[in-house]
Amino acid sequence: MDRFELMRLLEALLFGATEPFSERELTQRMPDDTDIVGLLAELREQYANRGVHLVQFGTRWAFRTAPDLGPHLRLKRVVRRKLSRAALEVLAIIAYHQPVTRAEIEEIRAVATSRGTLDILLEASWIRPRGRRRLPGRPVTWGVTEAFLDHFGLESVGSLPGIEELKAAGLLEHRPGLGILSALRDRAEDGEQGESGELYDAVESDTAIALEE
Amino acid sequence: MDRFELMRLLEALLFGATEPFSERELTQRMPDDTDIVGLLAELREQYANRGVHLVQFGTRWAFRTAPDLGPHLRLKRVVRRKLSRAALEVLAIIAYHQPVTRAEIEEIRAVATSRGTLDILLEASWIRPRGRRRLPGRPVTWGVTEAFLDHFGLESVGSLPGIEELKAAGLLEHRPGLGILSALRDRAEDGEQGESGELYDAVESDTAIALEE
Amino acid sequence: MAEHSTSDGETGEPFEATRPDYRAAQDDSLVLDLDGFEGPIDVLLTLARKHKVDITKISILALANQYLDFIARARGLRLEIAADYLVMAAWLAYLKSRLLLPSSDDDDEPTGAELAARLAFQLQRLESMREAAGKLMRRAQLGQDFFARGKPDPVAVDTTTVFNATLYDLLSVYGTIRQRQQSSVLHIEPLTLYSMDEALARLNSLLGKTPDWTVLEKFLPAATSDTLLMRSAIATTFAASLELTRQGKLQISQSGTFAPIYLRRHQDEPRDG
Repeated sequence: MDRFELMRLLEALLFGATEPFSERELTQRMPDDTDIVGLLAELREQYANRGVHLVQFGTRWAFRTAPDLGPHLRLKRVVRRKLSRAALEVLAIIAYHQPVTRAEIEEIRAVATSRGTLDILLEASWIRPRGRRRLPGRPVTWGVTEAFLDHFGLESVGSLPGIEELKAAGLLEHRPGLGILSALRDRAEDGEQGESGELYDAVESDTAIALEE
Repeated sequence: MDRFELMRLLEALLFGATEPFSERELTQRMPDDTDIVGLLAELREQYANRGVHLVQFGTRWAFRTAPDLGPHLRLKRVVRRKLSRAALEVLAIIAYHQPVTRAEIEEIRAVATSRGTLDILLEASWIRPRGRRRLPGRPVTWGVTEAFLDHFGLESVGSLPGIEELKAAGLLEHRPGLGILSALRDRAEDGEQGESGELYDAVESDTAIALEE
Repeated sequence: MAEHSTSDGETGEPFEATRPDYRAAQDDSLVLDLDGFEGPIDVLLTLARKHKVDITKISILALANQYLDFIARARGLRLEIAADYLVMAAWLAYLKSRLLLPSSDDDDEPTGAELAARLAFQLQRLESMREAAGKLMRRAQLGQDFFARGKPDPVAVDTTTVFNATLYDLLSVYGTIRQRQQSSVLHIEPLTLYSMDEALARLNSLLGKTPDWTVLEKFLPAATSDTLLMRSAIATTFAASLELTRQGKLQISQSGTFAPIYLRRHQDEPRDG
């Protein structure tokens, strides 16, 4: 099989399937000694201007419709439940600070993570446990999945929007937080368990204070 | 939209469609006055030598892999099967308690495990025999495979969240399903042990994940 | 043209609903309603954003003053304020004093400037994550703005079975098993009760030795510390005595409600042997 035929075969494999392929899976399905990496790069180049793109996320490859066509594409859209503001923040923290423990997420947000937040992200297949931190209790660390990268059209975690600037500004470093904040967090957690927070919310909801500068 | 953009849009539509589109359906989905017939002919021409062809069946159009590639094409046709509840339970127990014998799995589940359940997990390449326990009958012990870790996006079984972490993530619902007799007993014993404390302590004492690499 | 196909337009939320709903803080008539905030840091961040667009140039001292002023007014209005807001107020008052007073050299505590820098970092870091979340959700998303192959090619040689199980399924099932384990242990408990058969056998064997009225408690098995077992023994022994009375082997006597219950062998019954 010459290079052109190998390219056709690779194209058929990737184009025909709904599932993304890892390079390892492609190697198993293509003739031995195929230059998978070179062919993938060439194929991506060939589709760069077309209505369908060859995209990479993590270790996987798949054809996807070009993002700029989105507004014009009258295709069946998947209905998604809207993520809460808190869940979005937790997702962003996991993506940008990974691997990150629950305690570290709470330190950054300075509030307790309510039960069900990680649950929702896990259910969406966007986060996964990455390992354990060498700390007392060996807490699990969290990171994002390849499904997350695919969903947001990202090649890798390194291509998250603005991650380089944040790194340069030192905002992704782990620094000792304020003691005061962990005290606030613990308190918030107590409140959550006692369900008193809900009570206060109801009392306050009608009374707002105008803030002047 | 110029002709090139219309072509891209048509290409993306046909790629993303769940069913072949008729020319009439395409007309509805494309901007008014688009020369659908001309564009389809041109698109078919562009793909004529590629690994994927634009094919017409009667009045319907769809992308299909090139017929000549058939013999070489080991397309990933994915048959999705739902894993039964029982199989999922057995899998979870193997992941958390490996190496574990069938008798031990049954003890944890408190029901007999049918041979078919382990077969399904073997078929999925998610479990493998690990060795034999030094017990009468030398029963086989089971563990999870690399394919399991790959499928669930885990780096090791050690990164599976412990019971406390499952609880914190909202995955353990507090279920007050205790029978009337245990309630009677609690009263008879004058609540020497806190009811909920007892429940959680017992859960935690088994938390350790067997790790034997 | 960004129109949904009719099939999901009816049931689903509008596509735009996936965009984050961050509070717009530029509005001059900002109303501070504690209900909408996620704790004091959230309030501080909103104040900071209102104060200056560039959060890196924020004056921590001015921010502390604004926050303290807000808390003071809220208390003036006798609003219920959650404890963590007050803790933050106390801490900011402390920070203010450290910023205003000259620090002594032999002090081990961090200086006011250091504390202020830490708070500024905390605010910037959280703000950066909120912006990141917004940027993420404004990206084109799979199934919304770009699409996978709609249907796999019917020409298929290599069929692989993929089981639909996610990590979420696995973890939630494991959690359920562990809970069920707890209740299955409890299900064994009824076995420790004193059975009706045991009570009948015991009562029958003791009956020959008791021609005179004897209080029911004397027929009970030896006392154990298991109070539930003892209670079941009382109940079954009483039930067994009714059964033997019905059979004509036993007589029962009780002088009044809650009075002791006495048993004796039926007087007309001939002695064995």
